[in-house]
Amino acid sequence: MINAGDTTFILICSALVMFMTPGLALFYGGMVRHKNVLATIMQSFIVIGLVTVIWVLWGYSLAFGPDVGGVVGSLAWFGLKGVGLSPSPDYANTIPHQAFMIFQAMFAIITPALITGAFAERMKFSAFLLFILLWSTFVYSPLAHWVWGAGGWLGNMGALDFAGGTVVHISSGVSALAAALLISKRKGYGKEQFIPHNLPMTITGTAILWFGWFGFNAGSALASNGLAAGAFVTTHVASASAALTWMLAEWMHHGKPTTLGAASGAVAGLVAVTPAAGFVGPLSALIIGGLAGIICYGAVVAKSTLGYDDSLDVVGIHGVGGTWGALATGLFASTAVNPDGANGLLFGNAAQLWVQFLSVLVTCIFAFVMTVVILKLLDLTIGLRVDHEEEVRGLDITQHSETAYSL
Amino acid sequence: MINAGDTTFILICSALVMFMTPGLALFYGGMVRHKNVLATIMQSFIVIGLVTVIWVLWGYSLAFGPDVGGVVGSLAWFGLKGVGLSPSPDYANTIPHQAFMIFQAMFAIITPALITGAFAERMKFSAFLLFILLWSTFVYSPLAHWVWGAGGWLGNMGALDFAGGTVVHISSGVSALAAALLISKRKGYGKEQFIPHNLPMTITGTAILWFGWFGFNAGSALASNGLAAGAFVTTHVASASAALTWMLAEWMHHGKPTTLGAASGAVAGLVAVTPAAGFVGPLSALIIGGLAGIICYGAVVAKSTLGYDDSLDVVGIHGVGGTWGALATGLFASTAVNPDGANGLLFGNAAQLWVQFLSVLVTCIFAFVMTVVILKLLDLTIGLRVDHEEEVRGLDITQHSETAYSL
Amino acid sequence: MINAGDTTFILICSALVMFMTPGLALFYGGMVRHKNVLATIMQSFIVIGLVTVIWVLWGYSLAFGPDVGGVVGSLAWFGLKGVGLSPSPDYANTIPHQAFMIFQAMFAIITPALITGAFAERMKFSAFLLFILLWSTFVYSPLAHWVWGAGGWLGNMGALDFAGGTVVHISSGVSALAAALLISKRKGYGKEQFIPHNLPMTITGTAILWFGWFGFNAGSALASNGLAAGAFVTTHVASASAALTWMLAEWMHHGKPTTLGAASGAVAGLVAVTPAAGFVGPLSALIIGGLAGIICYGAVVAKSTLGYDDSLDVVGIHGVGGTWGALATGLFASTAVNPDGANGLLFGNAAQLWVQFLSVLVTCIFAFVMTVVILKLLDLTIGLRVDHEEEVRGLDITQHSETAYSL
Amino acid sequence: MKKIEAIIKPFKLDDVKEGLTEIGVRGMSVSEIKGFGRQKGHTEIYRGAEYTVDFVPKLKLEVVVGAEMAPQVVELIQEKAKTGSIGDGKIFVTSLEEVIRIRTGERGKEAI
Amino acid sequence: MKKIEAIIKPFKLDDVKEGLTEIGVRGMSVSEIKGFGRQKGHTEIYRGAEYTVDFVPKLKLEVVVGAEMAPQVVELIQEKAKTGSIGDGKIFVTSLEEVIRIRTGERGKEAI
Amino acid sequence: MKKIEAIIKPFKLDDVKEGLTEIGVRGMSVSEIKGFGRQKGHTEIYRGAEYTVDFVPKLKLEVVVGAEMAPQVVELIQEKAKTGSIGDGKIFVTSLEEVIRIRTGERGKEAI
Ligand SMILES: Nc1ncnc2c1ncn2[C@@H]1O[C@H](COP(=O)(O)OP(=O)(O)O)[C@@H](O)[C@H]1O
Ligand SMILES: Nc1ncnc2c1ncn2[C@@H]1O[C@H](COP(=O)(O)OP(=O)(O)O)[C@@H](O)[C@H]1O
Ligand SMILES: Nc1ncnc2c1ncn2[C@@H]1O[C@H](COP(=O)(O)OP(=O)(O)O)[C@@H](O)[C@H]1O
Repeated sequence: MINAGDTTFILICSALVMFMTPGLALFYGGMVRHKNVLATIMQSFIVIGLVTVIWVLWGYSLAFGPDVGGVVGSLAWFGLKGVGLSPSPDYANTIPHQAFMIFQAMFAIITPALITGAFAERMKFSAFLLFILLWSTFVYSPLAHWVWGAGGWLGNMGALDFAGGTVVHISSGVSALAAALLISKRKGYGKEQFIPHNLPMTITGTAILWFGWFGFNAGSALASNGLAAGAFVTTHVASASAALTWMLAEWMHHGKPTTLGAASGAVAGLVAVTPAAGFVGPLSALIIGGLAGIICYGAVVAKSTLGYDDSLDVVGIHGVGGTWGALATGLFASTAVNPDGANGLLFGNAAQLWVQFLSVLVTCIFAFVMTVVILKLLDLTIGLRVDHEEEVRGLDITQHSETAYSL
Repeated sequence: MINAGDTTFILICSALVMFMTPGLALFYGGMVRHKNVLATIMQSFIVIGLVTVIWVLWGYSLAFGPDVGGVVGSLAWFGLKGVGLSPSPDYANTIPHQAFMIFQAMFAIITPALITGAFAERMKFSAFLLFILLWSTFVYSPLAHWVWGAGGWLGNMGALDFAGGTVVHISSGVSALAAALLISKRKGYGKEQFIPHNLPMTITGTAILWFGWFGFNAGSALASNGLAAGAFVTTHVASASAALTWMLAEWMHHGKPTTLGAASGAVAGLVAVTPAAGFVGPLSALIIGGLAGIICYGAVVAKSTLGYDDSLDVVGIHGVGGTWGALATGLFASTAVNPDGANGLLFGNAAQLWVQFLSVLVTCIFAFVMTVVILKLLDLTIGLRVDHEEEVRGLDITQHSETAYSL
Repeated sequence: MINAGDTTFILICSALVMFMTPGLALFYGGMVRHKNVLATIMQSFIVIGLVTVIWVLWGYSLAFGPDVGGVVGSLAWFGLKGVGLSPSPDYANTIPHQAFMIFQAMFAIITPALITGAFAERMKFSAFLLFILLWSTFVYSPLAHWVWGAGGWLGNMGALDFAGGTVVHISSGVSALAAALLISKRKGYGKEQFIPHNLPMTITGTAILWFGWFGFNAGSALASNGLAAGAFVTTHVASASAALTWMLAEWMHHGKPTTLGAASGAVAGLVAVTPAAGFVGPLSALIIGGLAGIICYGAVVAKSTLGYDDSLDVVGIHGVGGTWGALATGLFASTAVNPDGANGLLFGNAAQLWVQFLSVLVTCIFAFVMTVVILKLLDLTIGLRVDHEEEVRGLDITQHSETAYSL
Repeated sequence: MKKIEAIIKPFKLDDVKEGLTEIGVRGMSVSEIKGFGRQKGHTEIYRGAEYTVDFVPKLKLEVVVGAEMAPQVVELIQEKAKTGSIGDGKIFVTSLEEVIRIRTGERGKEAI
Repeated sequence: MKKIEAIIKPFKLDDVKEGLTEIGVRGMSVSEIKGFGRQKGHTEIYRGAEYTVDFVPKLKLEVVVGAEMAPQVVELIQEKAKTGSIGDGKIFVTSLEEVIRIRTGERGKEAI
Repeated sequence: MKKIEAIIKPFKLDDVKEGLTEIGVRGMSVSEIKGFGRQKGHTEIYRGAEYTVDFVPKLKLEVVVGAEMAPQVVELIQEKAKTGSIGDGKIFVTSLEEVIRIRTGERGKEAI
């Protein structure tokens, strides 16, 4: 039976999660050089259009449709066939099925958008569109099915992922690594200075992400109840604490607390708490976030040593942060918080940590391999990268015939 | 009886729709030259103030007050007399009457704000304020009554307009045409280059519009139920699909996919689906949006040929898009989606298309004529336009004694 | 018993209020010179992190924990001990206790952030962090307890403060005055021109504040009902009317209506209606807001005469506006609107105005004295202010080693 | 070789540019400057405080041409940039010792 | 006629401008430049990576005056723009062949 | 004393700067300009309308050096800024009458 309170909750949360992707566009857009800001924003913005169409046609069906051997959904729900306005028996049975579908759509949208930070400032727009099309179909949908789909094998295995630590963050972070390695460095990387062109834009994006993330995590309770409130609180607390620790780590390391550091920390905290949100208490969230700020800062700093050019640190924040979060869920999860969850290592259940570890491992391998395959394919056919001349003049003019600012 | 879930829904949706007008301010503000950005933003921002006061005093009463011959509401509710905190018998009876009133207020605000795009960069601020005052009172309120007011004749005629295709978009689009023709072109139009001064601002505005539009369309279900979920989904799908098709049309036509094109398409899709949102299914929305992207792109390109200076394409997007949406409702509407609706041509009911056509026609004529009258009146009395010297120096300094940026 | 509709309402309102603080960051950030924009944004942004941690650990307990003599909460709820997912007996008993806690957290965050406008462009970041830590603990928490805490003495005295006129606005406004006086003027104040570097940023911030304020005021009904709808409406109406009157006052006084004036007016209206929102009707709100626009404009203009450098007019808008609002509540409050409230002077109950006056007085004295003590302490130990050279080069580079724009 | 610097009103750039191209000038450089002079600036109002901004945005044109062509260029700019109202700007002429085209290393006239 | 170019610290503009007006200079042009020299720049930190930005923002003042007035102007700028610390800037003097006021076509001294 | 103005492609600044420092140039000033010349601009598209933007962003380098050093500096800039494709820019040389260091009042060579 449809509950008005729950339906309101999921619809508004869907709107909030939708708003995150333009937020991401600003978060990323502010960090690139001004000649690439529109192209960077566009890579997030157009994903909303493209993935929505994919999702309605086949993506949702592959992810949540009738299970096929635990690995993927069937195409029975192609074009949302049978996905109506009354609740689904399998998912969130107090809200219209389409409400659940559109809430999930917003997750399917932002995940590939996250990857774009890795190959910012150098990818060909046409190749980019095809990449998203293939990645969404062959990486996101199956993965979502494994973890959240009725009958999905990772879910059945007992892996805990409240709002998408593996499906969203690890998958995008690992794919980002693959992409950064394959598409190689930006021209002048390490020699020229890549200074963010508009940090207030990045902070604005961060604020929108934080705001939307409440819908992302609390909404994943799929009903408006204590669990939702708990997830809301842990989300906020982890983000706050990570913003502080990243800033402090940088302060100690470089002698200055930066605004971008605080913003990056906030996002790292949100990433880390995502899988844990509904399974841990506020104090655990404080610790998960606090450590996320430090771990992700370390990962971002390590990048320069490792020498790949992950332009906007998708690996360091989403890959590493998501992994930490998934494992942390195996440490801090407590049935006292969520009876439908499980206990983590700290509450006497070492097995859970092992399950979490497996789900991370599986996700990493699957996402990495698939992304390599897709990108190789595109590289050999149409080519991934703009030519040097275009890269120097910037993607805004060469890919889109636009300039961002005429001040 | 007041339902907490429905009340939450309408209040939050009201907040979302309110947020759309500043979003519009950014959408428009980014497209003008930097010397006019504040004036452009102000024209949307101050409308929130002005129309709210009008609405509370007489606007709401004229639109939704006790019916007078089907054409207008009486002044019985002047100053919200009798508009209290318990549900109204006539409108949305599970939420406080004031919740319905304020939700409608947000529609009354954004509609005239939409028109400002047509005369951007050249209208006198004083004349602008009077225009809004008169237009809101003599065009918006009656029109809203005809379609949504208890006893309104267009509503009684059976015209379907779920969230304001005629009342909001056609009325503003047609008034925009009248305004563009009357106030004539900007100095240097066709000779100088009018390049948007800040496209990231425009994209940010687009994102806020999209975000708020969920409140606009889904909220128009006036309760949190399957219908609301359905409207939410069609809204998102149409916008996504239009963003893609506009971009593709431009890509084929000019060889480049632009960010502004994708954003414009998204808005066109939102406009087109507005009257249809609660009457059609997701796949119909996909088509309505997809065609909206192409039709509106065509309309915008046609402008240069037709030779009027509708600065920010209100006619091409809201006028044409709204008209397409109203007619599309007559094609794609289905009682299978909404039993309280009707079937469209494609579902065997040609009559509905005819009714839709009539409502469009009536709206066009009424809005056009009234706008011409109001503007002529103002032109003859205080004058509509700033002088050449002021136009060259820009409206920010000459109308508001401010400059937008000191970077 | 938990009500899904109410829970949705408070959670979404909490998200809205959280969003206000980054909104404030933009509102303030746009008004400073470009060399200080990041530092200004950071002062709001990092408060989200810092105060959240404080709140979870001891702040909430001090404010809402078991009453100790009416003046403060005990530390019994340290670390949210006993603050769970079921409703609290003392507060908002249809939503999870943690939902109430996090809603209140957002108030605790924005209040100190408001003060930052007073010492913008010259305060040392380290001193700033300590100031927030101490102010939040020793000023905000006790004050919140007095007014809203179960057993708080001001609340018991019958003072009406629906959403924080005294606790949030007067306390921050008065502390701002103390801070402006103690830290003294910016280098070049009165001689150089301090022109806002990015007004569109300020307008964007205003829009976010307005949007979030619906959560702030309507959410303070703590349930989704007629009262919430009423508070929502009065909030919007007061803001709209104040935006108009400030603009008109300026127009008459200086011959030009400014965008910043309209935005400042909107905020002043929101401030003034905050304590009254749930106790007055829409027309009273129209008057409260209308007068707020004029009074606050006067207060801001008066500043130059009084000669203190309250950089971004926290005193004139929040201090004066909050005071006007608290007294206005004593004038316009009506039990016809809210039976749990009281009647004001205009409804025959002069006593209420007296109580309001007392609560204002007490708040002013307490906040002023405490702030002076805290700042003196910091000044004598680590020093409050950056040195001249740093002030000239700007806080962004000297405090954070960042530059906002590389266009 | 002469270097002609002209300070003009921004909206006159197109006219001047066209004119110069017509008489065969193949290149120029333009930069934004703040001008102070007889033309007075404007007033700005923030939070009820008035500020007088006394500079006026102008464009500075730099054109390098052969000595023989200089007078014609000066005349053309003066004519095209003129509105007759205060603030039209100035033209400054200096003589250059050498001009080099970076691409080819050509010097003197050939370099222009 | 002389053209005096002065590169100064931005916050010194007002003092210099006042000074010049006092001694009767009626106009000048100002543009923003990036300066490289003995004065070193600053460090910026993004995502834990340090960048040294070695230019310093400066303002370039251009004042055209009659030859006889030049020394006085140079002296005044030097005095007003001076802080004594590295990075105060330079003054360059060149001679102009011609000056034209666009509005009137006046040439030479009358044009200034 | 000579003043060497070079108009170069923006991304060449670092190379040129390094080169100049190596040969002992201790300072320079850089400003952004819009260049018009043989190198053609680009097309922009807004709402289906095409605009041709015919200026190209360039950097203007100003280096003041002693007369004897000028040729070497010119040569170096020409070599470092060269890409061989249209739009590499120009170098202009003028002679300065005087140079003053504001901080010290030093004149001539000492001032550089
Ligand atoms: N002595 C000067 N030196 C350098 N630039 C000048 C001088 N006088 C005027 N200018 C420039 O010329 C512009 C126009 O001069 P102004 O006195 O305002 O009007 P007009 O050109 O009609 O005399 C000024 O804005 C300034 O940029
Ligand atoms: N040789 C030069 N040519 C052109 N501009 C120079 C030269 N040397 C210095 N400048 C300019 O003067 C500014 C100040 O010079 P700098 O060496 O830093 O300090 P000082 O002026 O005290 O010697 C520099 O930032 C640069 O803009
Ligand atoms: N006559 C000129 N006067 C001043 N600047 C010029 C002139 N000709 C060219 N320039 C500058 O030099 C730049 C490059 O010139 P261009 O003709 O495009 O290529 P090239 O330098 O290879 O001849 C132009 O963008 C412009 O800034």
